[in-house]
Amino acid sequence: MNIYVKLAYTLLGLLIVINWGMLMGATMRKIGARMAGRHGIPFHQPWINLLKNFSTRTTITHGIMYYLGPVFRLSGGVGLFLFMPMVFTGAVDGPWTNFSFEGDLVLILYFQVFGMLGMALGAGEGGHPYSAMGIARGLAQHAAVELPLTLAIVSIAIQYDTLSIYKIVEAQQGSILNWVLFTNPFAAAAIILAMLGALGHSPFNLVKAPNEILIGPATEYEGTYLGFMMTAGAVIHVMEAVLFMNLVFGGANSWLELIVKSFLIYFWSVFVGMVFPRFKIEQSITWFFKVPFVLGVLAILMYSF
Amino acid sequence: MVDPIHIISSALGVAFAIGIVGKLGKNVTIAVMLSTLAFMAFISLQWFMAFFSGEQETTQIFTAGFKPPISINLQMGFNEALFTLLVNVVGLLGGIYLIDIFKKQSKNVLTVFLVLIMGLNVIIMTRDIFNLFVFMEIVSISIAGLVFMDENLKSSQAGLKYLIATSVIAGMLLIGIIFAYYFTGTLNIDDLIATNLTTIKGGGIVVFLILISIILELKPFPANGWALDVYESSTPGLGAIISAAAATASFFVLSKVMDIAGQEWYYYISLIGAITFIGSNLLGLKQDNAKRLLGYSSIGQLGLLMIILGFRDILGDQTPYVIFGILVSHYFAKAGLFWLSGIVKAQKLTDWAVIRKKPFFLFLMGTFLFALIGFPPFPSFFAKWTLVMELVGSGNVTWVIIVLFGSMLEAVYLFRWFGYAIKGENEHLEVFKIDLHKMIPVWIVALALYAVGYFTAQMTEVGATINFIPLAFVGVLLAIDFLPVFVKNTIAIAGMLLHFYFVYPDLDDIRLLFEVIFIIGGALALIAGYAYKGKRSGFYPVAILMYAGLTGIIEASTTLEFFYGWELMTAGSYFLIIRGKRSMPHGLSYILFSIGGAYALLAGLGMAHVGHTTFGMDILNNIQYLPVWAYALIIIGFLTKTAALGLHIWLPGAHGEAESDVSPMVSAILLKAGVFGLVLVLIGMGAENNQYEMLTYALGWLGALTVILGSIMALFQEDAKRLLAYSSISQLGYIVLGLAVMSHLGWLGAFTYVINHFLYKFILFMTLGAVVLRVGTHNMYQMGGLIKRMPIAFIAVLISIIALAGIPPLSGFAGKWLFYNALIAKGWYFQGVITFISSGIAFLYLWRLIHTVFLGQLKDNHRNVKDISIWFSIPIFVLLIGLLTFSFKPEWVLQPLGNMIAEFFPTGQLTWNGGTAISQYGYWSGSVLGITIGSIFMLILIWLLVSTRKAHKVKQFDITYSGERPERPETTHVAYNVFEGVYKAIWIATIPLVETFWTRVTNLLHDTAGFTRRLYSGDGQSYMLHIVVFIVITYLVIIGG
Amino acid sequence: MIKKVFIFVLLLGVGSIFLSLSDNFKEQKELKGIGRYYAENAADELGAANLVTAVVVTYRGLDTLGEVSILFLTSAILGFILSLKKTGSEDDKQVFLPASEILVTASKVMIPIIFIFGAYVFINGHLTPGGGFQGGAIIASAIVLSILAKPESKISHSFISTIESIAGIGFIGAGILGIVLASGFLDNRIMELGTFGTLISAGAIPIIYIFVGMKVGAELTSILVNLKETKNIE
Amino acid sequence: MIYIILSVFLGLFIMVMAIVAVQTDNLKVAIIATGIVSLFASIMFLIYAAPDVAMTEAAIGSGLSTIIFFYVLNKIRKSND
Amino acid sequence: MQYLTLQNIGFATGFILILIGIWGFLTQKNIIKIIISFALFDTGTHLLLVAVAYIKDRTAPIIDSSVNSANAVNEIVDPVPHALALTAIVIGLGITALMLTFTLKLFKHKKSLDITKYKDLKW
Repeated sequence: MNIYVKLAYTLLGLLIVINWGMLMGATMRKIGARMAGRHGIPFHQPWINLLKNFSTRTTITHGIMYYLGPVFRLSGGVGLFLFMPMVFTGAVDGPWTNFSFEGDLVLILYFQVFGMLGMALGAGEGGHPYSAMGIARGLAQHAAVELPLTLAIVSIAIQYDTLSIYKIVEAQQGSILNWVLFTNPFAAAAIILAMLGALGHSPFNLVKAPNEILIGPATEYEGTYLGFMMTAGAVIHVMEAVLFMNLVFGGANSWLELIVKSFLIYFWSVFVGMVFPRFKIEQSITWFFKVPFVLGVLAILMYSF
Repeated sequence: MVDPIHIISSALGVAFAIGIVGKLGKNVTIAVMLSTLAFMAFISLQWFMAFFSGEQETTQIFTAGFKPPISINLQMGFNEALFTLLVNVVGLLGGIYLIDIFKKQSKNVLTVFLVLIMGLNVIIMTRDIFNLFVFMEIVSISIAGLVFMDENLKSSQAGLKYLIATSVIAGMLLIGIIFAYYFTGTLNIDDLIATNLTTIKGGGIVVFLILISIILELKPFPANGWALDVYESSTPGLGAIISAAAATASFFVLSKVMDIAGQEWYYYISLIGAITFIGSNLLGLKQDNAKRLLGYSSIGQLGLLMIILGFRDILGDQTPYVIFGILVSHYFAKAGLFWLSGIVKAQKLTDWAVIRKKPFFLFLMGTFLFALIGFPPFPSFFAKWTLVMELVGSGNVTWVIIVLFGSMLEAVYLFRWFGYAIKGENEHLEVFKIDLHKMIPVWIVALALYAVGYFTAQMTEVGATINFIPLAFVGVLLAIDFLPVFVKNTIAIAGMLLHFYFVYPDLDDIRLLFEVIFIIGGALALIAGYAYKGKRSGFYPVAILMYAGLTGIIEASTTLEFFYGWELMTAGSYFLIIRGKRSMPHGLSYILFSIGGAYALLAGLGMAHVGHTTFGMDILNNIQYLPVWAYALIIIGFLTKTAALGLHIWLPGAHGEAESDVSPMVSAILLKAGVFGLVLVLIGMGAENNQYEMLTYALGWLGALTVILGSIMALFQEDAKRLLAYSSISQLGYIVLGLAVMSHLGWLGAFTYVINHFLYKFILFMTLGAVVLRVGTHNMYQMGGLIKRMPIAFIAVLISIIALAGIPPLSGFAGKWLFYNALIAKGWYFQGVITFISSGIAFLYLWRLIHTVFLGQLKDNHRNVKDISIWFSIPIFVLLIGLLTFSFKPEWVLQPLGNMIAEFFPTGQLTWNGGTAISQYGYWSGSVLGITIGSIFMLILIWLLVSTRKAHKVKQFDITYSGERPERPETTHVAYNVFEGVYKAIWIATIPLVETFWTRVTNLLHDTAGFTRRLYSGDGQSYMLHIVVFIVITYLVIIGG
Repeated sequence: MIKKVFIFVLLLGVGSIFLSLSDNFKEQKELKGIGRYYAENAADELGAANLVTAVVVTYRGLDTLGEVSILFLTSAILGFILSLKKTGSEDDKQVFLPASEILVTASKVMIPIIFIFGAYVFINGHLTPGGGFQGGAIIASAIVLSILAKPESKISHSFISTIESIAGIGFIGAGILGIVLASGFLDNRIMELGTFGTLISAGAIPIIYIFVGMKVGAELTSILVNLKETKNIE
Repeated sequence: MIYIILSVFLGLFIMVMAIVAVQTDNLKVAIIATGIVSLFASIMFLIYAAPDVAMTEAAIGSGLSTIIFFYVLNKIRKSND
Repeated sequence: MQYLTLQNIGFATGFILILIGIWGFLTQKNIIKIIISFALFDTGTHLLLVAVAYIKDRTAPIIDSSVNSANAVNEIVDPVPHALALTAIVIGLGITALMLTFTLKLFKHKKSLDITKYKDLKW
């Protein structure tokens, strides 16, 4: 495929993902509010926020890293999108596969960190003492989530003898019974549990801790910086859902399927968050060392012999 | 030539004449005595040279003109010439050393001294056993008398105990001699050997009595309290004579007389030697008195010599060489150390810190200690090497273990002592004064050690190939140590580059890679040295010593050369490490682990040599004798350098506390030596060989566990350099794991890691080191906000941590990617998961590092701190460029690496499509990644910069802050203990099991030593009891009850 | 007590070593080895009637040299150990009780006789029992007597050591002459062997024994004098 | 035969004296007993046809040694008073 | 009775004297007594030497009127051990004298002859 055509497809895809991400975020907050008996925000609130932020006139800066933080974050989000095959069309070089090297799992997993690094360092430059605390928690939880996640992913990689997301999705085509959810239930279970942590809703939302510590990266930034951060947040949320969708739920054959599946995946974490209270950081870490970990180990054992 | 009998006649004649000559005055008398000693030494030397040239044959000197056994005869052969030379030289030097005491004391002391040396000569030369008895009595009496040169409560006791004990021993010997004559009718040793006494009924007992007495003269453990007391209490000049001359002579007597016994005794001699060697070195652990420590060490060395003597049938032609090497090192080193102790006048080990007030004393002391332990280029190194080779070759692995274990114990206390000298508190100690006549002998023996070491190496075929030029360069740097840093640094760098220029054409790819890391990397690291002012005394010789070792292992064509380089490197790096302010205990554990590892390596190389006639490095490819064990030992040896889990406890302290520009050397460069060794040995094991699968499997798990635990430990460090040190442990774990995979991809990953770790750990340690130099603390919570003051350092750290964490697009990712591909292909899934988790953890500690040091609030006292020194920045930026190149054009490095590895692992190579690497599981391209991410990054950055071009710069304190009441100073820094929550979750992984294990081992040894040494109650009577018990027990064991 | 029992058991062990030393304690009937050789040849070779002397002075002359050296060492060591703190204590003279009249008178007569007897013993060493050591010891006992008789008398250290030196050098010199004139160190055949059984016979043996006697006498005297002159311990 | 009986007696006496020398608490007695042991040993030497040794043992072993012992004992005694 | 020869009596006396000597220096605390034990030990070895030399019904190794010089081999006892004994006796004297001197020196420091009091050097 011509590189320019590909670039056009990619930009279009990015646009879809950003908007879907914002909409999904608003929807989830609405759902959350309704379940708590509140009215909640309007669906278009994210767009308003974005516009407001990009048009702020007064901006501040703390230093180099203050600039680099959002840049890292957004690059991380966009990069994740670029390296992820979005919609399965049956061709390796299909329109929605972006620049993904067939979606190399190692690349995706490591690149996730790129954005986090930016957020962490950017907030650090602000010099607010509590930003360090929030970041430490976030990174620690991320590391803990990766334990069951990696186990499961390795199991899937063994199962299909590949590290390519494209090939994994390809192998799940045909019937719903070909989904990893059914062919490798332990791995799927481990991933589904790990998802809760990765998406960062209650009980794993101490990182953001909206009710307790009203600070963290989000309060350090305003204006264009915050706009970038929010955009990046939208992209990253969608991309994580898409990752799980590709790994476990058979991928998507169309944008619609992608939207539905990612919504459901995202909703799952919100749903759990409604039910369970927030964990302390050591609780959430040890939680991943228990059931999800065992499931992950079982998944590998199942396919390694 | 002068008849050897004149050694006796001149010595005794002068000794007798001193009664008259003494009237001419003290100085004349001393001059006469010293010239007599010189004359004696001259006679021995003359004979020695004659024998050495090979023209002279062994001659017999018949006293009274009758052939033996009618009258007493003396023998002068090569051995006798050598041993009398040793005795007479130390006698002469010792005499010079003792001049001040001689002047103070009565002239009788001179005669006693002269007679002592004469007696030692006779017991070496005589071939008559009763004559031997008489002159052994002369020796004991004169030693006991000379103890009183420095008369005090302690020396009087020691002298009496010594005399009593030697009399008991002599009595036993006399009984043996009486009955030897009774049974055979001769007193001549050669005749006694010929009659084969052990076949006569009762003759066995005669042999027993004679031998046990002579063995007792060698102070076997534990019947040796009497000798230790003399070592401790007598004047050091005498200690030197006893340890160097008397012990040497007694040892020769044993070797001469043991032929009477025949071969069944050899084993027991070795056994007694082993007990002595282990026992006295064990007790040495608890010593805090320097001279007594030397005593224990002397006795231990004699034990080692006895072991060797017992194996002389097995060692065959090599026996003289081995004995010579060990004996001569012991001889020079012990004499030197005793003399030093007399100059320094420090009783307690800790008081030796005073030696630092005269720095060249450290050189002397180091020379002696390293010679004792068996480091190159000293003779003991070559002797120990040959010994182990031969012992393993004959299947006596147990004995190798005994020898190495005992040597290890000895190294422990000697290095602890050395540590006190280098690092101990010396403010309160008074500086000692140096007498010229005391210094001359010390310098002579120190230089002689080097010279003899060189000749020892030349004596063997394999040793003659060793390249001593790098070592000579160390000597040059030592000689110009008084010059300013700038000059020395330039010379050092130039020397290294020149060396590289000459060496590199001959190297194959793997060696070239490591040589570049070692030498070019080393030269880069040295550039930072320009930042130092003044002389930086002692830095350059030791740094170059380490590099000499490193290049030595690269250029090694034989296993001996390899081991030689390995030991040089260990010594050099030890000295480098202990230069740090608080690095003394860590330096000790470093050197101990290194020596332990080196011994494992030595044993392994010995096993590798079995069945081969040469020592070429290719014997590693085909080990025939217990190959699994041999490889395991060699690997363990290398793992101590790569700080694998269980052998890592030295690293954090050693790297963390080293000087700023030393840390990169010992971390980024030195650790690769272990990797290089592993590469060699794994190549030797072969890719296809199934019998080593267990070994590589275990190695793989070890690597994986090292990775995770290293990371976890790094997480909880408050000290920036320790954090990096633990990170190094973890990174080296990756390399070990990658190599253990034994596939093309695994090795490619491992090599990528080798390069990467070199690049980013060099940058990180260098930068952090430079920062530490500026801010004056290692503790991260005492830093913060330094990005404002040190943007250059920040950029360097940022880029290298991105690489270290394996975040695309930087080069760390290349390693990770290759790694997981290799692991999944191998089927090592859990190891893969573990390493993956640990890279998550790595990200945690790296974030903490950069955040705590550079971000957050700037500390008040750092408000005016400058950015890192330009001299530190140069190497940092050179390597940053390298890092970025490697990141964006990985194919430039990975393709040649792949071709190199294909030689050993032809299957499973990466396929390259332009810059895209394709494996079985996926593909990836460094440049595409770089361009993609880079362009997005730049795009967004530009957008942001444009849109916030008018951004208002916020001042430091313009923030909201809801405070928390601090309890301790460090808690005011929010990043202090920032991973508390994580700790609560995974504290279980941070239990220092390994450290506890090694502590337990150490405590066990110390407790055993503490308990055992109660034997030496100080009661002269119990010493006699020990002797009698020793005799009876040995009797029961050997002859049987 | 337990310790003594232990030591007793230990002694049994040592005893058993001794017991197994002789094969079955048969009497020996014949001379063997070098003993036999000496009995056959020593008289002819060395011309000494007393074979023990022949062995001591010539065949095993090096032992004798060592032996002399041991006494020499002893006296030298005693000399320097006991003189270590003698300096400065010269002021407080030792007080001696006067010896009894009988002893004093008898010693005047006896001492020369003992001296002559000692000299006789070592000069005739090659003919009759005795020799340098015995003679020396006898001379030393004369000194003991004189010390007992006159406790306050001082015997010149310098004199003793000169005698000792001269005798020692003489001994060594005779030994070296053996290399030059005869076939080895301490060979007595540097002089004519003379008529067997007469005083002037056996080559240099009498000469050597004179040196030995003088030397041993001087050494033993020096030991005794040194011990005597040590200050009492206060 | 007479020599045998004599030497048995001498031997027994020597042993008794030796035990006395070792076990007595009186140093003077011990020294004298040692001297007697030497003296009787020198008589035994005569029986064993060793006149040279006998002379030496008598002069040195039982003579001079004992004197030296007493000298030293004397020095020590005096300071004990 | 066949074992009751002069030589064996000499051996027995010598050995027992040596054992008594060893017993003495292992049990007695007084330094002088220890030295005495050594003297006994020494005397024991001298006895052994002389007994070794002895041959039944022979005379001293001096060739005088009573010994036929041609037949000396069959008439005299072994001269060698006698020579050794001479040496040993003199050496014994030297050592005894030295030990006593050392004792004197030691006594100056602590005014005690008990060897167990002198334990300043240990371990």
